[in-house]
Amino acid sequence: MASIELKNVIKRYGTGKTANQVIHGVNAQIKDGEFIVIVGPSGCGKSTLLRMVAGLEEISDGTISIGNRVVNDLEPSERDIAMVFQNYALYPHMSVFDNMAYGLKIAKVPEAEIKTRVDKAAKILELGAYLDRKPKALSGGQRQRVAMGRAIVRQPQVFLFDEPLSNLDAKLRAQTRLEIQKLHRELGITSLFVTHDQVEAMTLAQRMIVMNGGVMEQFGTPEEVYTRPATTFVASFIGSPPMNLLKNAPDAKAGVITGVRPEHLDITPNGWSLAVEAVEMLGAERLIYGRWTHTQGNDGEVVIIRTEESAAVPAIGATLHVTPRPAKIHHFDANTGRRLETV
Amino acid sequence: MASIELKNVIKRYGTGKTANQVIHGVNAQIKDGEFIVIVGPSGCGKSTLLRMVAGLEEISDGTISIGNRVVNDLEPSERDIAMVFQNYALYPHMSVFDNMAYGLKIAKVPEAEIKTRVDKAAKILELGAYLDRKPKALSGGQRQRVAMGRAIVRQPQVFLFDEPLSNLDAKLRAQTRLEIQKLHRELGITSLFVTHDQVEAMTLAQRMIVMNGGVMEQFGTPEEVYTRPATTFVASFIGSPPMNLLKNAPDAKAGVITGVRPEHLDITPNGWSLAVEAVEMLGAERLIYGRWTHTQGNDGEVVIIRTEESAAVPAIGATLHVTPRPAKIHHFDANTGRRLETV
Amino acid sequence: MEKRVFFRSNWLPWLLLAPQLAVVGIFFFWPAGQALVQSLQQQDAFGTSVTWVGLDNFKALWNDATYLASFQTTVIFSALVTVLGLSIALLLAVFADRVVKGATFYKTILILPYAVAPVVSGLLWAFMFSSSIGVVTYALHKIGFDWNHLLNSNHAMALVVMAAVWKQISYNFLFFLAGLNSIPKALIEAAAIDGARPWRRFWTIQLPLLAPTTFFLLVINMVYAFFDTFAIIDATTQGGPGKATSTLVYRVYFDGFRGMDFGGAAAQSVVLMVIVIALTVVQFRYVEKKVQYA
Amino acid sequence: MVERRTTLGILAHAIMIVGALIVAFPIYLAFVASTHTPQEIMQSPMPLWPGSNFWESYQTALRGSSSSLTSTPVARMIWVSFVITMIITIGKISISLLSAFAVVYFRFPLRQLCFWAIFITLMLPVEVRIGPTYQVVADLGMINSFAGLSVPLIASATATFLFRQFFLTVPDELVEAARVDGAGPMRFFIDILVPLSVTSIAALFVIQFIYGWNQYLWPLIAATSEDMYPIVVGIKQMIGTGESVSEWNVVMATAVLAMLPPALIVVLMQKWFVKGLVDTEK
Amino acid sequence: ATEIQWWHSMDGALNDWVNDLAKDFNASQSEYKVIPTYKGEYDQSMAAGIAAYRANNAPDILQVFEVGTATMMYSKGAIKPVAEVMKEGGVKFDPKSYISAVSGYYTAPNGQMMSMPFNSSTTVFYYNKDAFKAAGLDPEKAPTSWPEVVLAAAKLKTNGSTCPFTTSWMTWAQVESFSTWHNVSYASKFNGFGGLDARLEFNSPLHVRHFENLANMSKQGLFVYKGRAGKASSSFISGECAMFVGSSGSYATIKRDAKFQFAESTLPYYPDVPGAPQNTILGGASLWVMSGKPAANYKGVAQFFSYLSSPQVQAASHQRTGYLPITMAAFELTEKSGFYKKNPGTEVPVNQMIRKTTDKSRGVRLGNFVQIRAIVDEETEQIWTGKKTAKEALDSAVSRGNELLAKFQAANK
Ligand SMILES: Nc1ncnc2c1ncn2[C@@H]1O[C@H](COP(=O)(O)OP(=O)(O)OP(=O)(O)O)[C@@H](O)[C@H]1O
Ligand SMILES: Nc1ncnc2c1ncn2[C@@H]1O[C@H](COP(=O)(O)OP(=O)(O)OP(=O)(O)O)[C@@H](O)[C@H]1O
Ligand SMILES: O=P(O)(O)OC[C@H](O)CO
Ligand SMILES: [Mg+2]
Ligand SMILES: [Mg+2]
Repeated sequence: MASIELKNVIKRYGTGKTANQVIHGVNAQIKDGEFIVIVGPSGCGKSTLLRMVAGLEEISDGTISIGNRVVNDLEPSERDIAMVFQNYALYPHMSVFDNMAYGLKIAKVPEAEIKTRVDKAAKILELGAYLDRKPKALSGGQRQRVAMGRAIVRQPQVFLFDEPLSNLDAKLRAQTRLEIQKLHRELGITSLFVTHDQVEAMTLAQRMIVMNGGVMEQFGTPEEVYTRPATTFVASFIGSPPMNLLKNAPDAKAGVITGVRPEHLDITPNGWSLAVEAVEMLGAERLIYGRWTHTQGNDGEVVIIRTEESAAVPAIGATLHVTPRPAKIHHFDANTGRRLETV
Repeated sequence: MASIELKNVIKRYGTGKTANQVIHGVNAQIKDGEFIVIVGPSGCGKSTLLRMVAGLEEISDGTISIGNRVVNDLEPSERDIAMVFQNYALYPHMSVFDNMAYGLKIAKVPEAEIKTRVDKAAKILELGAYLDRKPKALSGGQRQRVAMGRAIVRQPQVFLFDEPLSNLDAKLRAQTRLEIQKLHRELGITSLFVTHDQVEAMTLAQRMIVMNGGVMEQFGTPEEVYTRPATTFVASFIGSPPMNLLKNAPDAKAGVITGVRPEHLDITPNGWSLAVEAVEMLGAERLIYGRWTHTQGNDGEVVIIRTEESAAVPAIGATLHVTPRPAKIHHFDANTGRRLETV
Repeated sequence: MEKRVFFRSNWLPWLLLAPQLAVVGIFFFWPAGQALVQSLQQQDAFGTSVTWVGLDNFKALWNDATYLASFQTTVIFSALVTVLGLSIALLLAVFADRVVKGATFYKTILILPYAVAPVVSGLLWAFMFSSSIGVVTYALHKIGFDWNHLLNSNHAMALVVMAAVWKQISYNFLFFLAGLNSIPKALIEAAAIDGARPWRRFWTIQLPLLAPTTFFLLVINMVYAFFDTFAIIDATTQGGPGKATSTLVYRVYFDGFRGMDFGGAAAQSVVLMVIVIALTVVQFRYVEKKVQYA
Repeated sequence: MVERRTTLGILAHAIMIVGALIVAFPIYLAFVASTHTPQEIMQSPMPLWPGSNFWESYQTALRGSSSSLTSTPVARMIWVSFVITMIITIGKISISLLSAFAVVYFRFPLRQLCFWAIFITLMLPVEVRIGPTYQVVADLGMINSFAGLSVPLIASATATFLFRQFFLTVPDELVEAARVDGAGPMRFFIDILVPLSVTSIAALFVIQFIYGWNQYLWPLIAATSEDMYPIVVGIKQMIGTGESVSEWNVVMATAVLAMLPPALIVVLMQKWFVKGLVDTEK
Repeated sequence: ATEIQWWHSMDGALNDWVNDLAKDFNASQSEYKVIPTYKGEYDQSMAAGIAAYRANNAPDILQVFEVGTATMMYSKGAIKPVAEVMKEGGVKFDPKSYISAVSGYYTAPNGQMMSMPFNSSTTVFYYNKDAFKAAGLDPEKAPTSWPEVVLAAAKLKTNGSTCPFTTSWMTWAQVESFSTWHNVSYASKFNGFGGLDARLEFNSPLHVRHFENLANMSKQGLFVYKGRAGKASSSFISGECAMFVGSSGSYATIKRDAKFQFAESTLPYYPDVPGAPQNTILGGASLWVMSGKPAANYKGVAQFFSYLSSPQVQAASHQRTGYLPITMAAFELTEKSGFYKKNPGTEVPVNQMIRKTTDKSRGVRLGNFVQIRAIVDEETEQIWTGKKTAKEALDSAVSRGNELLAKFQAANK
């Protein structure tokens, strides 16, 4: 187990004129044993960052240290890490046992020791019955666990996960999430977990890094990120349906964006006045889509309101009044998108 | 526009001994202009049913009528239907215009008329700027719209959709959902829409057919299906997280399953007693997973409770007391799985 | 693997198949049947006197030590061509897979021999190794090696093998390269994280994963060595010295078209067809299976 | 790229260079020989750099030399090769497209048998059934004609198989969409399937072009007059017994000319070729 | 004009000769057009012709080497005897005008002339005068016996020659011609002239001795094997090989292409063998007329043959190619013109052939002879590679060959 430190990490693809910078100076201190999730939209550089830590991608600038050792120039195998890939990257021609044992064999761990370690991992992951099978003969969830097993047996200082759950169906994903949490509790190994799914990020992370366009937008606990998003990007990326980010709220100041989550808008006899555009029934709750009545024409701003299933259903076209809960209003600078603590 | 009638529709694959019946006598009356969603898990026969309506699959038994005309033996092109496929099935070598025009050309519609119709559809779907592009050069959402356009230009009596949104990302899916609703409002064409996604089904359907294993489990409005599920299958399939279906609730009768949705369990000073297993933070709400304290050992029954984000977070391992809201308790026959109106 | 939907028509598929079936029937099955009939006959060169001899032709083949030797020659030749062709191509493909700069240039050169006709290939190699004017012969002589494929059967075998391998490398190379490309990069990365060095990765990951490609090429190369090398042998050694490079196919042509022993040649054809059909079945099975994986 | 070590990179380049040199050498030598006078080639060793006899050699070859065995000019041979090759290539591709379409998209009795019947021809090379085939072609009066030289070679298991494989990967929905659009089988074939198969067609064009161009044994016996010799046979005839080859330069010029068209096809269509083959075969 | 297809095996300078003959004939009249086509080596063109016959596509005229004579002669109805063609064509034809050694070879037991003598050759000895000079040998004096050949070869080798001696047509020159030259039997039944039940006998002690001798030379680098059929001649022409036994018909190409002084001389022999030298064997080829053609074609063929047998054409051909003058008239015409004087050595083949022949030296006529030759080639190649001794190879060749003879006998009863 070890801490990880990223110091002004930069990644460029290509050189000279054609160089394309995709990571713009990321700084982060990850504590020993922490479970960190990196989340962000597709193409924002999550995998690139993770792969730089793994040693699969060269670091263009800055330094990465694992356990106080700068690893910039070390081969992946020398960094004492293990990685779980999105499509698992299991060796299709090897049995489950051999898949897990491969790294140990190369490291010349004695046969007996290999067997002990693999068996132990297999037990933790309930793979004991499948050790002789080829990956082809396993279900998606089982494959995923083999990939985890392969990482575990190496007893590395750091676990790296690159969207390890995205090939699983919803049910299995939820279940595996719980397993990963349990595993981390038991082994306590520093982990970096990449995902583009905010639910996964929220449920798994001790702290999470929200990335956008190669920039780290926020680094904090899920609680912090949800309740005090640092930028409009974070505000709209985390939470579903997303936070309403309003320029034209009746009481808005110029240059300031008002943010309110749909569940923090209460239907009140008066307040912001909206024309109902659509209503969606989602079982336990309803989403109401409304447009300002006070702005001329169509300004493109839709306000989403989340209500209980039991609440009354407004008619389409009807006018609705809503009031944001005061403590739950956020303000952002319209130009930079950064959170404003005081308005 | 036309009504659709399914009378005891049966589908068998293969013949004789190897015959495999996948649709077991479906009966349904669909009114002219209705928007019907067929929902169910993978392999339940949704597509098969739809394809029988389309004429792409032979009907083994029973009859299908469109607008009072039995279509069992008609070619797809003679049934006056249009279909949108899951992966759109755009002709990759044809431009967007040609994709939409192909069916009209074969039907020998005059050039000028073709142009008018395609242009009109393109305008509705905001595809005007892309008419000369090949499908390859379009985004997923645009492709989806071309597929819709191809269906629209034919001015059919019935629209058939086979999971047309499942290749889109979450945001686009939500948006397209709204567009389809709008389109249906405007054109009013009878539509059959297949999906395995309950959110889609709930939000789009005027009435929905819930299928399981080739059997129609329920046919009703989303409201009905959600509030009065006809079977345990429907109860667990519609709603996320699913309804708790409990055999071991403290006050349960033998042979009766008690159903309560997670949002209808309130934390109260006393009531059902549970040991907290895990807590997941989902932004606006929390899920608490608990196990009975009154049953011996592990009976595998987990109770999920949904609380507001603002509610207190219980510690793992702590004991929690919950009470179901009386009006929201459902009962099912443990053997047949069917809803019991009186217990 | 089958299509789910299909068109219904009783006559259209036959119409569509007609041209192909006509060609196949007239130019493949009819002659093949003829060969079968002729293998039971003894004819004079001109076909004017024909006698039925039962299985005599086959018995004669069985008793002909040189025919059995041709079997051996064919096996050795095919094995050499296949093994060398595959391993050299694999070596080149593995390294071509590594280079980034100039890859297209190398590839272009390496696939050129594919375009060269076997006869021309034979001609070029015979020219290089010609006893009087061959540059390679000259160079070998300079380093004290006396090349003489007219007399030395090993040299002759080496010559036809070289010419045959040279021509086939391109094809193998292309497929190996494609095979290597289709191995997910993540597997290589996973192995690298597991601590495997390039050499080890090649043997434990890449090579085993190339097995389907290799097997496919193995069959293709064997067929090539069996049949398509006729022109190469004809242009270089004409089966000599002795019968040292006379493969089964060369024998069919030689005994039939040069020796005018039509019955014997037909019997040889039949033997070849049997071998060939066995190979087909193996390949068909394999290819079908592979497709189902995909 | 996992390893960043330069040694491996250098080794890779070194091996590629050595490989390319060895592979290219025979072709290079043929070219060099074609640029020298016969006397220069007869010297031992012959020069390894191009000489100055280029024009003479190629002119003699193209016009046909009085002293070579075939007085037919190479230009005529190239024409014959070209015609035969085109008939074979286009013929093979067309009839294979049709039969693969029939086999994949229709269900009819004996379907598997038909497919097998075609497939097995892959394994009955001309060499094996040469005598009877010759007889059949002669009985049909096709000896020494373009048709006789090409049609017997037109059946193609490879192409049928490749197209079948490709058709199997064409999404079913496309057929269904076409059926909903009202297209019948032939309409679907022409409007949708053939345009979609361009990559496979291109790959097969390369393969079959080379197959046709390089035919040797069949034309050797089926062409009985010199003006029907394709270039590949012409070359062999030029060398004759080897008893009197004195014009190696002309022979090699002819060899270079014989290699040129297929080489051009392979190099120019390289990308398509690999794509078409690999996407479907693998 | 009626086209007359003529398939042949004449390459090098001989190809020019054949083309010229056709051109001249075609120019001499307008009714017929003879189209010569080179169809590969002798065995190849013969095979091609037979295959074509089987496919009803035979040429009108097929040049077949002497070895194929029996096969052609015994074929039932595939060929039209030349005597018949000439008679039907109304052309004067006198078999007796041909040198008997030649006409006898192509005459059936019933006395009918079966094919048209065309290019008859025999084996001769060529050597490179320049190389002899350089090696200190007398360029005007050719070695006449095998021991002398060995000595000369040794000298040439010491002087740096990589190929002092070679031979083309191993079977024709070193087995068949060797037999008649030493008047030993090649096969029983007068080398097959006596009937189909003849069997091979060329594994006699003398034959074995000769091949042991060649094997020793080969081991010492004095004899270098250059391949089957006529392949060796290019090694002589290129100057690589200094002494060479080959066909007199190679003269034309050697003369055209060799860049050195050379001479033609009689075949070496073993002086201790009684009766040697006898006469060399006839080689080359004759023209066969294939059956089943329209009458007009046969008329044209007759015309063409008549053109070919005019003494002027024959003499010119003889002088141009090195093939034998096949009629006495042509021989006399050439002699009178002083050609032999002007071109010393050119009379050698004639002299070798017009000696009186014996039963053992008249020639060889065997069925499946082409294949027998292939066997002899294969077997003797084993000697040079050291895989077999001379005796083993010849024994094996005889026994394999006899099987073919038995087969032929069975098929042609
Ligand atoms: N080898 C490369 N060469 C050039 N650019 C690259 C390369 N690999 C990735 N990129 C670019 O770097 C950016 C970040 O890519 P990365 O794979 O890290 O995104 P990601 O956040 O993991 O996305 P996803 O969620 O889709 O996996 C992208 O814009 C991508 O196009
Ligand atoms: N051609 C066929 N032959 C035999 N069985 C088939 C065939 N097509 C479908 N089935 C079977 O019919 C059943 C219903 O298939 P169908 O495609 O209708 O399911 P679905 O509900 O659309 O599932 P999904 O959500 O995965 O698309 C499945 O069990 C399937 O295996
Ligand atoms: O080269 P030629 O024409 O003299 O013929 C040589 C022998 O007779 C062939 O058998
Ligand atoms: Mg990624
Ligand atoms: Mg479906």
